[in-house]
Amino acid sequence: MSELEDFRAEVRAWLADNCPAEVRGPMAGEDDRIWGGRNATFKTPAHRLWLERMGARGWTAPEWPTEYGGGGLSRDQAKVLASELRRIEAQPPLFSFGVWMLGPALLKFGTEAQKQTFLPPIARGEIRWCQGYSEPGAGSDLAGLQTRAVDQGDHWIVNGQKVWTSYADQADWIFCLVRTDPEAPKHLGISFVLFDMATPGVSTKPITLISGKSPFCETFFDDVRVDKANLVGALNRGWDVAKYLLAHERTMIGAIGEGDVGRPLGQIAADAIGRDASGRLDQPMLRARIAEMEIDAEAFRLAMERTGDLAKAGRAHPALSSMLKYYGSELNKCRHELAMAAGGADALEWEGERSRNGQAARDWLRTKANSIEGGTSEIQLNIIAKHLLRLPGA
Amino acid sequence: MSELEDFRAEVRAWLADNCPAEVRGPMAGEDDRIWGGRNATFKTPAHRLWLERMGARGWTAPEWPTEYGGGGLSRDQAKVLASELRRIEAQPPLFSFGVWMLGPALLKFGTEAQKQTFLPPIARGEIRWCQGYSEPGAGSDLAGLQTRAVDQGDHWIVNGQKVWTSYADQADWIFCLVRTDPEAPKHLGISFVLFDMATPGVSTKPITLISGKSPFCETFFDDVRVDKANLVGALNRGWDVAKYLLAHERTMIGAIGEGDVGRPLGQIAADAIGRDASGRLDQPMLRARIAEMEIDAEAFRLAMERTGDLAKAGRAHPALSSMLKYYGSELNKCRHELAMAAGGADALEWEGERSRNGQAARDWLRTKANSIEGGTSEIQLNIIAKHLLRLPGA
Amino acid sequence: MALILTDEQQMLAEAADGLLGEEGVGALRRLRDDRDPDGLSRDLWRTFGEMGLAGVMIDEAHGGSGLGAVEAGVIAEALGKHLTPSPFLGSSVLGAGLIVDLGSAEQKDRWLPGVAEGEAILALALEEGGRHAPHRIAARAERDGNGFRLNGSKAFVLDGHVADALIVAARTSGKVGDREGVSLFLVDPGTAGVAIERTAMVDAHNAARIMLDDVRVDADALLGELDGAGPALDRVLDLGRGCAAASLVGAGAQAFDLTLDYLRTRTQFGRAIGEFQALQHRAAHLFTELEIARAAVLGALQTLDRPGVAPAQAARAVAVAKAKAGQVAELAVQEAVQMHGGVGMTDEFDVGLYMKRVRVLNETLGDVGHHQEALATADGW
Amino acid sequence: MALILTDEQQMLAEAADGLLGEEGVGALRRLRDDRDPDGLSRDLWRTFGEMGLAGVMIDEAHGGSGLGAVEAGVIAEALGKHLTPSPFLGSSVLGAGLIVDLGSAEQKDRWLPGVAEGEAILALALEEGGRHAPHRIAARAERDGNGFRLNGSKAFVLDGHVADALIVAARTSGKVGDREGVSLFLVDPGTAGVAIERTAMVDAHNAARIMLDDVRVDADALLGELDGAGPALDRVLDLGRGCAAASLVGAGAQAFDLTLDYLRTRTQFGRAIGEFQALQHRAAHLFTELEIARAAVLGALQTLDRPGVAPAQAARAVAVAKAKAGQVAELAVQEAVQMHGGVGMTDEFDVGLYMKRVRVLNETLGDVGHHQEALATADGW
Repeated sequence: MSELEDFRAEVRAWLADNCPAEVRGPMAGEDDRIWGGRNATFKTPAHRLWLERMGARGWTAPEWPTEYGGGGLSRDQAKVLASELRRIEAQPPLFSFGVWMLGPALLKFGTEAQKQTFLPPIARGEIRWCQGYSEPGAGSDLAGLQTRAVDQGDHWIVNGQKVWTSYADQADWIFCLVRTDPEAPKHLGISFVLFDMATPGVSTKPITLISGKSPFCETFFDDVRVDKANLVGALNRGWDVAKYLLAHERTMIGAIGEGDVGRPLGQIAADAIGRDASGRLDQPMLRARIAEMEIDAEAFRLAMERTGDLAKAGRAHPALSSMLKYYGSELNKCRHELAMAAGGADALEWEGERSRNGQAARDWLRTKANSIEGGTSEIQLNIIAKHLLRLPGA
Repeated sequence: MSELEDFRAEVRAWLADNCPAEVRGPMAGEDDRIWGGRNATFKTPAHRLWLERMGARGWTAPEWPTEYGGGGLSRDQAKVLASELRRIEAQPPLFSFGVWMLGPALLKFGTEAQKQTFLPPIARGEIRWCQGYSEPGAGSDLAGLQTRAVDQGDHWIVNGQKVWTSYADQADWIFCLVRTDPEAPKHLGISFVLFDMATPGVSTKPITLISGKSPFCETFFDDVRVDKANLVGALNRGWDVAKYLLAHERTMIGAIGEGDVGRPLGQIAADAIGRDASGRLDQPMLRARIAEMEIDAEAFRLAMERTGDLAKAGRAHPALSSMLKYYGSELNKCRHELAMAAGGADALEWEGERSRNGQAARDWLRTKANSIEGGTSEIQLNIIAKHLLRLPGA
Repeated sequence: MALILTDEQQMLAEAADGLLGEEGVGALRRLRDDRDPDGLSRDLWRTFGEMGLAGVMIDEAHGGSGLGAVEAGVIAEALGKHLTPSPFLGSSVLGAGLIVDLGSAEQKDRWLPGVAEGEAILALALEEGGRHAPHRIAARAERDGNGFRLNGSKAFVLDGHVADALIVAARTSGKVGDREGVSLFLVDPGTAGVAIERTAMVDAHNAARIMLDDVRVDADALLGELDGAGPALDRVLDLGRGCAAASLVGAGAQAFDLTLDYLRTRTQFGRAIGEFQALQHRAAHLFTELEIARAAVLGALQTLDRPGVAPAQAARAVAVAKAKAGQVAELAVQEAVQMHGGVGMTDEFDVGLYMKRVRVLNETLGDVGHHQEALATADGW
Repeated sequence: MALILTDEQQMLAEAADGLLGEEGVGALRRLRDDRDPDGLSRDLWRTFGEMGLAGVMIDEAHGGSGLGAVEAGVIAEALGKHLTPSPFLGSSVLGAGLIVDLGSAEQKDRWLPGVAEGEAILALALEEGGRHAPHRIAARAERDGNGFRLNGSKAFVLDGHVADALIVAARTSGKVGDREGVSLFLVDPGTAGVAIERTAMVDAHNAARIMLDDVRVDADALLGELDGAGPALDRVLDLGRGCAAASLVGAGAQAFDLTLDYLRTRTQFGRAIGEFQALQHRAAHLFTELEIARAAVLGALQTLDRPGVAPAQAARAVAVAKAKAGQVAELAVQEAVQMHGGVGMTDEFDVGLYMKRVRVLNETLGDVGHHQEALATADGW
């Protein structure tokens, strides 16, 4: 315990010196987020500084090895770092699909050269990544993948279309599933490749969602050249890489179920709506629904932690990520339904300053994608039934 | 309107004269129920009188034609009768599977002789019926029916076993599905027959349920002789009769969702648990759950009425009975869960006078069968998906 | 009375459906994407007038159809089904309802024929906070010579930005939260001191926030008795809730129908997704809930139409209907988006529009929790 | 600390499971069907003593194992899994917990070794009404010479009919509902004025109703400080709630496992019913809920074991665990009976027994609503 406590003291002291005031406290909006990348924008110079300092220590990817730009921390140390960051309400130094999704896959499937090349810039937030999985007509069912890579010796020529590519219009590179063997059945014949979004032939078009403008894009590949050195894992076995990465994506999406660092919804609602004589939120029926959700949310936070601990102990079935993804995304939808009910008519506004352009309503609508993106809730339940429950015919 | 109002006045006057005080008010227990039959028992002489008087008017089967012992009322008149009975909290004059289930099937499929023979004694409560559908290994899936009827010219010899036969040990006659063509596939080859439970070779054995002693029996047929005159509907087409009758059974089971005539659960709970300063049931979370259930219950009562009205107008799809059965039985389970929560530790007692031998707990457990008997909730949902929604592959 | 529509009511339903179905959801999209200054179609509103829909509950002497709550609900259901923005609820139901109930002969002559023709638009300025609380009125009207002087602020005034007259609920005695002491005033929106801000809502329908700053009205602006608006307000609010519940059923059922179509046609893993039993059971459950909600709504509307019905009984029936319809419609749109998958999240598909509309209808005149509370309170627990 | 069992805890779990699993649910059936006068097995209880389970939280100096809340929870989970009636919760957790916390040297020497050996049984007489309300204590103890005189009535006293000593919570000052002013007394059940009625419960476990009619006890019967039982009661009740939550997870998970077996083997319409996707999705949902509940329970038990943890923080974690475990176990047994169909309704199958046990565990030390309320209140809304 005492080594960990020493580490905690060290972290606390370092954060006191290095975490700028501007990046502490709840995030006010999208532009607080630090995404990094070639064309990075920062809300304030302090935001840039925060990324640089954390990146330099590798604490943007705390558990990655130091040789690849990570922090080299143990799981227990990483928990200490996270709790110290929470304590001072520090905002994340980096939002990154590279850290959350591609990195773990490269650590497992990448060549040494790929790790050396790609991981350190990810940890420093220098290259921003997007993901090319879904296609029109192949949402949950990736077996129907159509994007074709034709072998040209040392490279492929890629043609096709992706959809639901988050931030494709702002990303520097893409990790992408392409069909390298059109004859092979279903999931065979698919490969996992990386390429620069600046390659000629790549174009993107944002998708308008029910919540308004969105980070999602349609992405088009028109004779795009992809170097074979950027194949991750074995040829035609991209599905193995994709599955591994999807499990990380699931856990990441599930984590939204934990909610923001901020105050419990019950308190927010009570402040907005008022309290009765005994201090209770003055809408008994709404209060009961919120209480149920808050219990679920707290239990879910513990389940997230427990699953991580099980994984570290080598005792977690990979399909547990489906469980977290399913529960976390449904929970987050429920939380926002209740937030809308608590907000009443005020939360219905869609434009103007008072509602910050309908922030509450747009956030609410956005959550509806949680149980669709990264594999629908139905797909997660199928996976649980098959791989964890081993039910017949699942 | 005014004819109906005249009828209402007449009913009210007649009930004032003819409904004994002993059969008014909520029923205290099983022995308040009047089941009739050859070996009928009555809690008090007034109970017998109530059956005789109502039976004589045909108001035990208000909408049946008078020539078959019914009341000959129109649907609107029947509603008036029901509302007047409710008004004085009159208990039902007869509990009868003959009235609820067999009668409607005979009216539709029976020969004139069968109607003349069987319907009047049913309406007068002289013959008590039970139902022989389910078999071990053929619960929801009646296609697997094994009870065999072998043709002997003017009669069949029946061998086999039924299960879940309610009150088989107290019934006078049975309406029963038997396989008359062992070669025919699935639902074909099954016939619908009637016979006396006193016929040699019939024996019964009660089933103990989680709620304790139960009216359900296993029923055994060992070379039982069944007269061919007692075939209802066409030979080998018993499934048509059974389906029609099942729809009535479903509606009947669904009707338990309407709850008893008594006070709303919210009031009962508030009286038991106490109220806060503003008069609210002093358990806010429980109160919220009860409120939701009471809304559902009231809406369901209206849906029952509406479905009946649609049927009368010839605009009800037969599968609507599945909808009512599904919703009503789930609702009744929910009501009893909440009643147990409201009862707290007191409701957990299983023996002794204070709890009337665990009445609350036994009632609660008994409701769990609601969504199983007469076709499980899952079967009802299948039927809705197939016949009402016409979903592919349903 | 049978809990089904009469032949006449069925014909009315088909007429409204036919009219609104011509353009369908396209009408809403056009108004939204063109950023229409009114946020609703005045042409359609005139057609409503011509067809007798705008004045459905206005007596024939004042140009209306003289029909009842069931008929109003039938129209509201069609509006919910096609998501058509219109002043029906605010003007024909709430506004006209109050004038029919409380208006002097002059007030009726002045406003009812215009509403019935689809020319005039009324708006009820009642709410003051974010949640429905009809008795929590802080806006005040004070005697000022022969008339009154109004001060206060109002929110969530349906179509208040295009109203020809505002019906303002203001306190003339008592304190905030009292059931008594509220009076209604017909206010010309052009009067000095009236400031109206249009608030575009998530569902591309509109409401307004209204500031009243020393607004001077004459004595004949008073609608009904001084201090005595309570009972009439309760009546008309129940009517409005019944209609909002009907709109919820219309919207929920249509979202469900779109979803059924999708389930039948969209394929995945080589099968129509409607073949998956898990989705079949959810669809069957939802169908059941919608039918139950439909019965509750029709039951409430018939109760409102029953001569001499006790207000408490009507209120109870309406609470059941609004709570149940709101809960079920919410489930319907959530299932609709989820079962549509990614495309359900796009603005291009209609299901998202239903989700938005249901959210707003749920907040209109009391949400699910509000009406659950109303039932429990009414039943004394 | 990792949110998983340590190797030692895992071994303890296996030992308890092995012991109870030998006879499994058969033990409960035998006690029930034989109408056993004790309603629990004294032999088993002695074996618990020999294996160090009965004194799991009693210090080694008094013959116990000196372990913590997590270990107690591990045992409680096994008891829930096998539905074994035992005085573990009432005696080893609640009773011994209070004596460990508050007892004098004499009191500890008198009772703890016996409990640890599985010879003595303690029972906490706290509740007075049908619902858990630990501060609503009307029973009174009044000074009487050198001792006290107790009057009042107690209900839902777990295994109170076989207790060797009752720990009675009685008011020595203040009024009903006050958090202060409660004292604890060790009362010999044979004392004049004590009347004990065994109440057999739906799950074939037992509790007692106890009447105290001028029951005279000496001064040394007082456990802890006069008027000051509150904090210790709160601590031990949270421990008991954590263990009850663990039993709920044990029972719920076992009902689920029985159901999975049934889904894999029972055929209908020519297929194993576990092939039906609608049931697969419900099973997968339930699995998820059970895992979430399991994490919440372990989290609460670890929190209780954390040195110096603030009582409010422990109470909050326990409220989450008991509410979540209760809700999930209830779902598990409902799904178990429904998926078993008709046979699930028969006494012959075990799933019904799980449904009954879960109902009782849910009422024990506060139901789902009680703990949802506790969370909301603790968080100030």
